[in-house]
Amino acid sequence: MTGMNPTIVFLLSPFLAALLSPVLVRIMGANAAWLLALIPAGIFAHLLGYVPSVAEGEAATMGVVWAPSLGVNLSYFLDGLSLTFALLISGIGTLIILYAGGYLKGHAQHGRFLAFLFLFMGSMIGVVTADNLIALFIYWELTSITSFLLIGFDHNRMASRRAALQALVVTGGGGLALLAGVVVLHLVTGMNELSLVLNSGDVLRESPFYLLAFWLVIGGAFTKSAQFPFHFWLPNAMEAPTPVSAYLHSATMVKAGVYLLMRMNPVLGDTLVWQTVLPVFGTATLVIGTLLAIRQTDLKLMLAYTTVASLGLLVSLTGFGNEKAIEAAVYYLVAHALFKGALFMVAGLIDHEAGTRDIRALGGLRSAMPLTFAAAALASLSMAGLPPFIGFMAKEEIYAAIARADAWSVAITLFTIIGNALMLVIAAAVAIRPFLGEAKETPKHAHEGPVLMWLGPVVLATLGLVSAIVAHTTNHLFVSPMAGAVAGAEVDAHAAIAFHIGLPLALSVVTIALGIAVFCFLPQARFAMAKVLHRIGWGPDTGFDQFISGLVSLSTLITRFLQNGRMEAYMTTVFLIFGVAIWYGLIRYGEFPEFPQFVTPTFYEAGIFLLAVLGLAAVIYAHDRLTAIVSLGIQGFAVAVIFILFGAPDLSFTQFMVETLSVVILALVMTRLILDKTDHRPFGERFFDTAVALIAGSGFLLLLLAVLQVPFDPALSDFFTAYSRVVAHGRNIVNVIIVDFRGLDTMGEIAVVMIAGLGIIALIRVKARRPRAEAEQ
Amino acid sequence: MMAPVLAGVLVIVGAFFALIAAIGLIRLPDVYSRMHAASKAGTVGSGLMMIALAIVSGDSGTAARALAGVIFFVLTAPIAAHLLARAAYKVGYPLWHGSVADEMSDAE
Amino acid sequence: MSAFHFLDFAISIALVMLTLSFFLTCYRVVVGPTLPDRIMALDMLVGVVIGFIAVIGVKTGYHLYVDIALALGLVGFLATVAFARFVLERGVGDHERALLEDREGKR
Amino acid sequence: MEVYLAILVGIFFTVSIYLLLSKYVIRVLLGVAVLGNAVNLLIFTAGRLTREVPPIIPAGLQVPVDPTANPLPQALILTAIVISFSFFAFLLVLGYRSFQDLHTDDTDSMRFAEPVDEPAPPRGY
Amino acid sequence: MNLLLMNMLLMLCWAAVTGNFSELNLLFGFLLGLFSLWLIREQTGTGGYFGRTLRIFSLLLLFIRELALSAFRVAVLVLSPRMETKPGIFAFPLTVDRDFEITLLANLITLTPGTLSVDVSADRKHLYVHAIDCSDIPGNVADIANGFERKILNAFR
Amino acid sequence: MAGASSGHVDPTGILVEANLHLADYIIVAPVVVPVLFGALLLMLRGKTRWHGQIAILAMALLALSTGLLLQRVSAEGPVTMTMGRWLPPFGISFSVDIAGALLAFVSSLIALTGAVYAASTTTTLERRYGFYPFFMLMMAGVSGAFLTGDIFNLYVWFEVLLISSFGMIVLGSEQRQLDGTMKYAFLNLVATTLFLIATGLLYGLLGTLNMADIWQKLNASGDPGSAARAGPVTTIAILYLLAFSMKAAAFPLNFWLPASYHTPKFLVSALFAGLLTKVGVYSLLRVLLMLFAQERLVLADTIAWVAAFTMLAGVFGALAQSEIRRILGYLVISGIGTMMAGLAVGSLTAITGLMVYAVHSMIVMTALYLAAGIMARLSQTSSLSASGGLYAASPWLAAAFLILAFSVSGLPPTSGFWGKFVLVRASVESGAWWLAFVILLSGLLTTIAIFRVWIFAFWRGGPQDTPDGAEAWKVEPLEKAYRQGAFLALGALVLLTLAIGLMPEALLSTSADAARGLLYPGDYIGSVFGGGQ
Amino acid sequence: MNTIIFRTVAPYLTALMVVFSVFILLRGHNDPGGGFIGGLIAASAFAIYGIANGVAPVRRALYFHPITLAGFGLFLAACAGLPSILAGVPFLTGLWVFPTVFGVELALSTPLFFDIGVYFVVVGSITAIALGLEDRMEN
Ligand code: NA
Ligand code: NA
Repeated sequence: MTGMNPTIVFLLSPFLAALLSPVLVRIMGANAAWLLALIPAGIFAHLLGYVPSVAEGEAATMGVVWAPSLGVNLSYFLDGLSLTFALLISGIGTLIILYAGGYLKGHAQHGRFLAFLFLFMGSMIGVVTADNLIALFIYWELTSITSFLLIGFDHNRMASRRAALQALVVTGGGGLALLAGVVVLHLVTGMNELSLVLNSGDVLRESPFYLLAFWLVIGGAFTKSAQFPFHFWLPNAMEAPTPVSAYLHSATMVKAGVYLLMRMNPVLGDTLVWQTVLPVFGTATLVIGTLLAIRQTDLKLMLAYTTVASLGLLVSLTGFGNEKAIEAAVYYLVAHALFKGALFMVAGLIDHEAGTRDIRALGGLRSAMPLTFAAAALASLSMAGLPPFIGFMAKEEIYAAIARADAWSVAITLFTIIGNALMLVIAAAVAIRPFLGEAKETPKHAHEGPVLMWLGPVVLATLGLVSAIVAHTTNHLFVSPMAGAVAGAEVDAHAAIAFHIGLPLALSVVTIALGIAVFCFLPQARFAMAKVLHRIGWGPDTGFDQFISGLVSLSTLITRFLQNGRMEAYMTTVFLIFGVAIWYGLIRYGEFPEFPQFVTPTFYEAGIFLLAVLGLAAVIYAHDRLTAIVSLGIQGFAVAVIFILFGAPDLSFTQFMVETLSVVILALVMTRLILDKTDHRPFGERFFDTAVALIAGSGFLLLLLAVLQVPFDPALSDFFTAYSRVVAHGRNIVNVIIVDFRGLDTMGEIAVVMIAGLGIIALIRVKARRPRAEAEQ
Repeated sequence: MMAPVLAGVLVIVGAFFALIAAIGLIRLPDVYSRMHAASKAGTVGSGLMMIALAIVSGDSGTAARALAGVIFFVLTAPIAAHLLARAAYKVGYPLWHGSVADEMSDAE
Repeated sequence: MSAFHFLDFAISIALVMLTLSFFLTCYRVVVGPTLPDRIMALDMLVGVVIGFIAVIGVKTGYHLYVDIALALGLVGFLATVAFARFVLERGVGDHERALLEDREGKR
Repeated sequence: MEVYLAILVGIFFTVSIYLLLSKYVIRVLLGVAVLGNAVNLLIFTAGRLTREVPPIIPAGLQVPVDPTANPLPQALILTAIVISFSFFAFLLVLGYRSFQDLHTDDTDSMRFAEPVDEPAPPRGY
Repeated sequence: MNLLLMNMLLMLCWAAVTGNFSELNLLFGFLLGLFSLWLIREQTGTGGYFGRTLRIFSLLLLFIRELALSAFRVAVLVLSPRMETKPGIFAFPLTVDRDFEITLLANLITLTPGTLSVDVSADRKHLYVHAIDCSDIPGNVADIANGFERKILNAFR
Repeated sequence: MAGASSGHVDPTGILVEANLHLADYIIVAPVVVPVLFGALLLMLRGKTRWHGQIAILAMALLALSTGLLLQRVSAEGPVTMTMGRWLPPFGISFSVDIAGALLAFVSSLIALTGAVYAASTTTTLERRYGFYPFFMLMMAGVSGAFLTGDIFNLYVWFEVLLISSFGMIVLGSEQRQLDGTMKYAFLNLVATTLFLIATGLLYGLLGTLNMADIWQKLNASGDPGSAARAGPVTTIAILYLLAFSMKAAAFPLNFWLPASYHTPKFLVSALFAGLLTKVGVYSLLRVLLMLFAQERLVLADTIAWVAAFTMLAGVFGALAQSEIRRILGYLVISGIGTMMAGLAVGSLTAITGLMVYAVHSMIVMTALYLAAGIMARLSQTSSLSASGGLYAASPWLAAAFLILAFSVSGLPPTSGFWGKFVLVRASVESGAWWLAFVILLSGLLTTIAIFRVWIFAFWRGGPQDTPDGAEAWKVEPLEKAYRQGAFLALGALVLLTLAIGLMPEALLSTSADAARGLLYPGDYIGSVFGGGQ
Repeated sequence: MNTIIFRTVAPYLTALMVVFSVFILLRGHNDPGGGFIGGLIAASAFAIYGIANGVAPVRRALYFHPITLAGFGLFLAACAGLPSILAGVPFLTGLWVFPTVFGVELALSTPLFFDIGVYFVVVGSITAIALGLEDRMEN
């Protein structure tokens, strides 16, 4: 811990911005965005200051104590990996805030939206910079929460609500796995700080908990990063306003999973399971994502599915198991953040200006929206993996990393080529269809958007070009440190924009050729995909609906069974449990009583016992309630007499009074109760009830007998007897106990009496005047 | 030496009357007739036993309370019988079929 | 036989008779047949219990039981009053009426 | 002696539970009343029995001469009796009010808080 | 005056009951009596007189005699192997007309052999009496009129 | 008059000789204050206008005294006052350790917010027929239960809070209330009666009622199986487990809660949800964990199963409901299951988590019911099908509900996260993987359940069948007094859960101390017997 | 219960029983009895009064609403524990004074007031219940 540090303030500042933004928007309207964007810009600028030192391999840690009893600190760790991520998040965040300022201009909940966005930004920065594993998890869940709010922003549309819930359930559920994972990591390593845990890879890999930790972390990462079969929530999340899609689903939230995998690579990686599971799922996600993408006609959805695909690619590379692949992953990650952010914003611009995102309805916008077109074109080229963009560099690196001679690599490579080719198709479709060709009639007459909106895509798209051109700097400042951090070893990235004749280039050419071919038959391909999907007829997305609905149905079934609304059933269950528990306890723990000694009682004692039993029998066999009530008196008097016989006059006194008063108020009440219907129990029920009563009753009897076998310790009563007169000035020891030795019991007791009286008056007097509306207070 | 003997006699006689009352309760034919047994023999029986207690106690306070109790029973027992008989009659619990007169129903 | 032996003997006899009375009274509570019968029997039971308490008081020498007997007399009266009132308000139950008519019919 | 009372306690419990398992509030209330007695006798017995000698110090003495009955269970039971009487009274009037509003003492017919036809949970989003 | 009497009576009761006739206890008993009379202040109004003590005592003697007889006769009746009963309800024409007197009479009747006051007619002219032996109604009426009712009139008029 | 009670007798071995200071009365004030005020308010039943303010004053005093008590206990360790000056174990001791003081303090805070809410929401009729005396005495019962060191006295406080809760739950006498109260009352009575039975038997076995004394008799003897442990100790422990589990509404003894918690006034549901079941949990801690330590070990597996089923039965129940309050009722149950998981594990960390979760649950469940009350007041319904549009209608309410929803789901940055996290960690550390899994699973299902409420009542534009994309909400405007009182109370609780979420250390360390006190009750025992020997 | 016989006797019975109840209350410390039993007897007395003569006279007779009396009782009982503060001893410690009035030594103590509080609570509550139920009947 280094204590409070300006960087910490910067890293936490988005939360402050979240509080400010509703106020500022109320005051300044859409222009507040300019002011608010200063915050992420400031973070970006501040973090840039770390770049040189981090590039030299000096990771920075800082933090303050948060919850020391759990070892939770608000600590941060800036190395190549986290710094690059943080820069992407804050940098793109700046542009997104500006973009959102334009996109939602005049919207009633503009301020709220920006607040959510800032909350998200703060959380996301937290995820990638947190040093403390628990803090990391907290930020992680915060991103789920805030994305829930952002996805459901158009809350009165069902699709938005569904998508939001879906995202929350999938990513939140994955988050719980991550929580467990974090706990396991702590359990194994005994450490909470990532910077320390990172050195414990060997301990972890050898521990019996490795597999558990692996799967738990995978559970968190795969759900967050929309890996097959959890991919479905991400396209649905496109219900969110476009700034959200651009931010969350390009640069940031969905990459949190990738970040986590990269972060854990030095700890969990380098094992067979890691190097199998990640590539398999990643590649599957890549292919499925792209196939599903070409099925779409909505710009955002197409982009969303390619995002899924790209994430698959990143996961695959992260798990591939060599430094080259990691380097490639880093390139691709940066490239993807830049082009996908730009393209999403373009899609939003088109939607904003033309009123539709359906590529079949769009065309010829290039003249109306030249800047947008330029940005779209630049970004698409990068996405397509064409030179001289960073996307191209990334693809080269990918092929260089994975194109090996073994069957495993060949398979991965093959699928990667297919994925990349399809990615190119989408890139083309997004950049070409809306802008080139004939101008089409759109719901709105398209114009170039406001500066707030085109600034982002233009800057990002341009950066995709610039970063490739200054590849040396990029490599030195970002790629190498980041790849080094992921690999857990020093990495020297030296990719450049120049062509290197070789296998990677050949594979690129194949990819491009394949892509162009598919693009030419895009409508047919789309139709074919649609047909296939229709044939399958089920997917995880439908599965989610079935899960929720099934969950509700199952719950209803269970609950209606358990809570059936019948008091009699509740009572029966309760006493059955009591009875069985006592018998079980006595037998299982060897506490069953011995056979007791019987001594002869006097005849009148026996007579009173018998009277009590007769009284009870009279109550039970009374054919109507009134007879039962009158008979109740017998056992009550018998008990009172028993108290007299065994030296308890006060008890007897009270028992007589209470028993009689009980009967009196019963009679008073029964006077107004006209209960003609008989209350007979059917035989079966009587049999069952008798059985339950016998089990429980005999249980109590046996337990009492068991207690009676232990010698009694009369210390308390001896004390009371000794000092009742001498100290407490009372000869009636029972009364002295009641008003002095244990006066507090009596105070509680009279409180009960008072409240019972009050409650009864309330019951009698207060009548609901009308069947009032269910919800009234 | 008189007190224990007197008390013993009172106790036996009192218990005997209580037993008589109980037997009457079983044997007499209707609720009204049974009430005779219950209200009188019962009162006498318990009253005598209370007096026995007063005698053996040898304490004026206890004796006074025992006697107060007897007076109280004498005061309340007929009222209880009256209330119950009246209620039973008013709502129509019939006299025994062997009853020879019912001037109360004639009056109404 | 000394006076005290006589007293002990008397008490035993009395307790026997009282115990018998308990059962007989109890029998009437159970068999009824009418509600006033049961109520009266319960009232009578109170009387017997008072006697019983008095005898126990004599037997044990704890004369303070007299107060219990006294209080029991008070509330016993209350119970009977409440039941009488109940009978008055509620009338003869259908079940009871049928029962009474059956008995009359058999005679 | 305790054995007999223990057996009696067992019978009291059995009877009270049998009554408590009824559908009808009045019977259940009788069960509550009997249950109270059952518990009181249980505590009484658990504190061990002494015949006849009440825990009262004779006038003029500082402590009782003979061993007396255990006073503490008596005090506890006294508290318990009062409490269970209060509950009994409250429950009785509750039953009475329910009868007034719901016209039955059959708990199976008093399905207002958890109605038989309670609406299914909403579906969709 | 009556009130004061009642109060003194209660005070004495108190002293007797507590077995303590000290001044302080008497004072406390007096206050207590005052309080309890205050509670029933609406119904109080009549009471007895010192002068009638003797006649009241005579009534008491009669009552005790009748009570013993009553109990005895019931015992005999109940224990006889064949219970010959001729029960019934007869109307006793009342001479007394004050609440207190009617009540006293009714209670005494209930406590006498084989008779039980069931009700007072609405016009307070008749007392309905259930008798175990109702074969001679005029005789029953005369017994009561010459016995308890006369004694009551003597004592309280 | 001072000290006259001892007469000529040498007080050694009879009376506590240590002198008391006025400040020591904070030990008993949490009971005496509400009792006095409850009685006073009952005497003032003609002056119903004053009730609201007097009750707020009373609850503020309560909160003050419990707060001071917590502070003192945290600083000095457990404190004891034995009523009537009788030497323990002969008198009734109030023995306060951190666990008791913490829960008493939190419940008094909840009661204070409840009093604020009540001041503007109770009707004259409700005041006249005892709402406030019920409330005050319920608090006396709750505080007494948390503070007492005598097991029979604990039973008495149980009954006090129970009968008061009867009064509160039935006040209004609607059909639903009557039916709900019927089940609530009978089943709870059975539970407390079982408690009494167990206590009677325990007395018969050990001859004492003082908890510290019981602990000594059960645990002090060195070798297990010695005479001290003879007799049916485990079976009695099972009885306590059953009684308190039923009180806490643990599966399968939870029937009473879903049958009744949705029937009274919202405020009443809120107070119940916050306070009553937690008394059951506390009693489990005090009796089963502290007194019957060895027996709890024996029963740990059973408790774990109970915990798991309770968590799941709770969330399944919540998912099966169509009414907000019934959902909340089941969430209370699920929370109880979570706490029982802590009890099952029983390690220091687990009990710490349990305490944190209990505090969280008290605050959040109360707040959720209060929020549900405002929701119902706005939209005139509690049915999920019939509500909607609240997000647009009342953004502040929405914000509050949202935070509470996160909290109840165990998501950061709220109090709910910390409790769950510590419990998960504790379960994992002690090898109870499956229990950790169930805790997490129930968290996920809770998220689904509560966010369904959010989606339907807040996000959806209006009631069911409102066209997609439309806003069709119709709300009743809130009166100013109501709005102020209700939002003040709700806001305070929401801020509390957020504050704990953001600054958890105070609660975490206090809870850890509380757990330590329960698991190693040496100081507690010392405070009881240290006074006069 | 509209019968002369009962109506005439009931008030006197009530007065007698109230006196008896106070007796039972005050001697409880030394013999069987005490606040609770005394309270029950007094409540029974009022119940008899109410059944015989109607609820209104009882209510007028008591002047205060019975439940208010119960509240007073609890208040008194709780207050009986508070003088201990002055003596520097724990809550509910029994404090005794033995003043001599008219030559008789009296035993006044906080437990006595406590027991009186119990008495009032019981009288108040049970009477309130009985009268409440009776009221229903009369309506
Ligand atoms: Na049944
Ligand atoms: Na609760």
